[in-house]
Amino acid sequence: MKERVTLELPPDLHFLRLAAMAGAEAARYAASAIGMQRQDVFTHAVELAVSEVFTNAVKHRRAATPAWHVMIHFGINAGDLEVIVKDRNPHFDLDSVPSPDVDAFPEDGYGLYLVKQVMDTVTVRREAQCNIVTMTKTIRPEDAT
Amino acid sequence: MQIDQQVMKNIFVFMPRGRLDAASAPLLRERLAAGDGGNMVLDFSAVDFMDSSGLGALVAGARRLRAQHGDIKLACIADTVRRVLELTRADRLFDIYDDPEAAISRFAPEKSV
Amino acid sequence: MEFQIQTRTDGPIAIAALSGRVDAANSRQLRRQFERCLKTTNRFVFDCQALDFIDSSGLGAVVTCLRKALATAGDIRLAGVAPKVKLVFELTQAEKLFTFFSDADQALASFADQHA
Amino acid sequence: MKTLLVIKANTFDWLQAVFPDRSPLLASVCNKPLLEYLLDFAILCGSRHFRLATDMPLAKVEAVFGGGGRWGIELTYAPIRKTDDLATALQKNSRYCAGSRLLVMQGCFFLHYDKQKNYGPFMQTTAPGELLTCATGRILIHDATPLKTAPSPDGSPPPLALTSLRSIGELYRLSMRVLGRDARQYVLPGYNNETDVYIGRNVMIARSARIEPPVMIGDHVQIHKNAIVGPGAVIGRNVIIDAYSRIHHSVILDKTYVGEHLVLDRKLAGGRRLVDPGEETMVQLEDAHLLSTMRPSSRGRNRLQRLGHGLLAALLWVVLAMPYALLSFILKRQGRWRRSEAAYWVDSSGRSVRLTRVFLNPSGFCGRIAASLALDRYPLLGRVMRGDLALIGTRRLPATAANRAVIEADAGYRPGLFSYAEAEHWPVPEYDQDIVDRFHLAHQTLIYDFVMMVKVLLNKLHEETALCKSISK
Repeated sequence: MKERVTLELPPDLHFLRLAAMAGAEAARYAASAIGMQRQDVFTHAVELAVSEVFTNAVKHRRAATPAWHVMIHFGINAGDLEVIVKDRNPHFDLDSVPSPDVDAFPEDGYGLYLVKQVMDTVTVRREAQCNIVTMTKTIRPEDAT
Repeated sequence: MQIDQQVMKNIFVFMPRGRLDAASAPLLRERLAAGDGGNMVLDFSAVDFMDSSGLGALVAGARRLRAQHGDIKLACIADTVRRVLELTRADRLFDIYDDPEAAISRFAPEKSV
Repeated sequence: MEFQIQTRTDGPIAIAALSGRVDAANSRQLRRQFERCLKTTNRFVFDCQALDFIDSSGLGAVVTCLRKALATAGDIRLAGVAPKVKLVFELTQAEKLFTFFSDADQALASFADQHA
Repeated sequence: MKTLLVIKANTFDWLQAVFPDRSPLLASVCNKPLLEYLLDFAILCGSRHFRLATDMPLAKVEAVFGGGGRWGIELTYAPIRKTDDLATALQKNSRYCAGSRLLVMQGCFFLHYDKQKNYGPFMQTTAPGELLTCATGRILIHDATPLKTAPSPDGSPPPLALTSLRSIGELYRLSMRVLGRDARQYVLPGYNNETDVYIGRNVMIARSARIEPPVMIGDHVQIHKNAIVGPGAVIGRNVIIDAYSRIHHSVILDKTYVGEHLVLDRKLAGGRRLVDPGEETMVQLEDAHLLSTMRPSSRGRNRLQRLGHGLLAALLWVVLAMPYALLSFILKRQGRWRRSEAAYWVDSSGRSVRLTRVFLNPSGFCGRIAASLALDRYPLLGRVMRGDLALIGTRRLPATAANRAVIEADAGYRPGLFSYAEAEHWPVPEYDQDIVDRFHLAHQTLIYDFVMMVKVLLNKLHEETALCKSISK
C-alpha cells in the first residue's frame, strides 16, 4: 500500500484548517490501512505537526515575493507516513531554532518543539530556493506490552 | 472561531468553540486581554484542537492575569488539548477541572474572603 | 598511585593507594609500578579507600598484578573497597580471587597473622 | 463503581534518582507495570472506569495503556499540579467522581490481591472511608449515597494488603516475592506452560543455556550459549544475556545488554546501571561489553574490514548493475521510483554526509523484483566502496541534533547500507532494533558480516514473496 497525495495551498491562514484536517485524514487513512489499534494519538500528532509547519510557512512569508503556494505532500506507506511541506520562504535552519525553555513558560516558540516531539523524524533542507520540511512517523500496529 | 462569554458568581466564563490555531488564537488573545484582571474560567468543552498558537494565547492570558493577581482555570479539555499542554509542560501552569462549575466555585470562596 | 614499601619484622609489604579512577588511562602505569615493586616484595595491600571507579581495563590490570603476585607465592589484599566498586568485582567474578579488608591496617595485619 | 488513582511525581523520587530515563509510571514488578496491577484490581472490583490523575508526563503511559480498551474499561487521564492535595484532585475531577461509588487510590504502593477472588460485593457493601493505608499511600472508598444494603457480617473479606514503595530495594524484593511466591495471584505476562516459568514472545534461548524456575522472561529476549537464567530471574523486554553469564535472584530491566561471563546475583540492572538492592548501592558501568551500551570496537573500523566491505560492495555493484539500470529506468517511467537526499551521521565523531534515498513502490512485477534485489540501496554502494558506510552495520540515523546525542551516548554506531536487524528480521519498532544492531557489532568479524549480508538478501527475497502471497489472497 503506497499512496501519494499532494495539496497546494495559498499561504494564508484561512487554509490552515484545511491543511491540518488533510494531515489528520491522511494519518487516519494510513493508520486504518495497517490495522492500528489506537489511531487517535497518531492522527492527532500528524494534525498538530501539519498545523504547526503550515503556520510557520505562512508567518515567514516574504511580503515582496510574487504569489506562490505552500505544497504539502503526504506519502502513505505500509509502515510509516511521510509529510513534506515545501515553501519559498527565506532559508531556515532547524538546528538554529532554539527549544523553548519550558520551565519559564514562554508565550511562543513552541511550534517546532511540538513538531519534533510528536513526529519521529524532522529534517529541513534547502533546494532550489525552497525550504523542504520532511517529517515521518512510524505506524506501529500495536505496541503490546 | 466563536467565543461565548458569560459571568457567573462574578467570574468571567469564556467558552471558545472550534479550533484554537494561528487563525483563531488572536481572537482569544484579544478577549483574554479585554478582561480587567480578575479571575477567569475557560470552558474548553467545545474545543477539539489546539496547537502552539492557541497555547501561546493561553499562556499570555494567564501571565497577564496573574500579574494583576487574577488567574485562569481550565475546564473540560479534550485529550488532544491535554497532550499539547503536557508536551510543552504547560500543564504545570494551569488548574484543570473536568467541570466548569467546580472551577468557578473554587474561585468564588476566595473572592468573598 | 604511589607504592610505599613498609618494612615489617616479617619482611617488606608494599602498600599502594588507588584513588579516583583506575581505567584504561592509568592501568598500564599501575602495572608498571607494580612490576617494579615486585622485585622488592611479593606481598601487597591495595588501599582502595579513595577509589571511586574501576572499569574493565582497570580490573584487568589488578587481576594481572594478582596473578604475578600469586606466581611468586605472594598475594594482593584489598582494603576499604567502596560498595559500588565492589559491585564491579562481583559482576565480573573477580571478587572470588581477592580477599577484602575494611581498612589498610587490617589488610597489613592479615599478612602478619598468616605468618604467625 | 469508578476508580481514581492520584499519583504524584515526588512519590517516585527514589526511582528517578537511579533510573532518570525511565518513566516512573511504567515502573514494573515482574515485567508488569504497577499501574496494570491496579487496573486489574479495579476490574475485579467491578469498576469500568479508571482515571489517572497525575502531575507526571503521560505520553509514554498513554502509548502503552491507551484508552483502556485492551482491558475492557474506559481509561482517562487528568493532569493535576504538583501542589494539589487529594481534596483538590477530587474537586478537579468532580464530574467524573459524581454519581457513583468511587475507589480512590493515592500514592505509590503495591496492592496485594488475588485474581481468583470476587471483590465486587465486598466493595459495594463496605462502608465509605479509608480501606487500607501504608507509609506511601492509601486506598479509600468515597460514596455520597448511604449504603443500600447493610454490610454482611458473615464471610471473611477477600485478601487485600498494601506494600509501600520507597526504594529500589523494596521494588526488587517485591519482584522476587511475586515471582517466587505470589505469581498465581496475578495475571502475569508471557506464556506459562510450565510451573513458575513465564516466557514472552520472540525469545531465543541457546540449546546449551539453562533456565531454572522461577523465571520470567519478557518479549524479544536472547539468551546465549551456556548462560544460566534463574532461579529467581526477571528479564525485561529487549534484553540480551550473552554467553556464559548467570542471572540469579535478579531483575534485568528492559533494553539491557548483559555481556559475557558475568554473574548477577541478588542485583538489579537496567541499561548501564547496576544496583545492589540490599545495600542500595549503585554503579554506572562504562564498559560496553559488561552492561548495555557498547563503545565502537577498534576492530570495527579497521582497514581490513573496510576493504572487505568495499570489495563485497564492488561485487554487488557489478552483479546488480544491469538489473539496476534496467529496472530503475522502467520504474522511473512508471513513477514508482523516486529519490531524495538527506544527511546522515556516518560516524560517532559527528561527520555527516548526504545520502540518496530511494523510495521504491514494490507493486507490479518490476517493482517486486527491484525490491527483492534491494535495488533501492544500489545508489549507496558507492558510499560503501568509499568507506563512508559499512555494507552491514547499525541503522543509519539522520543527521539531527537529537540523533547526535543518541550516538554520543550509546557509542556503538557504525552505519551500514543494511542493518543487522534486517538479517534477523527483527519484528519490533525501530528504536528496539538498535540493541540488536549493537549486539552484532560487538560480535562481528568479516566472515560474520558476510553471512549476515546473505541473510539480509535472502530475507528481502522472502519478504517480497510473502507479500505477494498475502496480496494475492
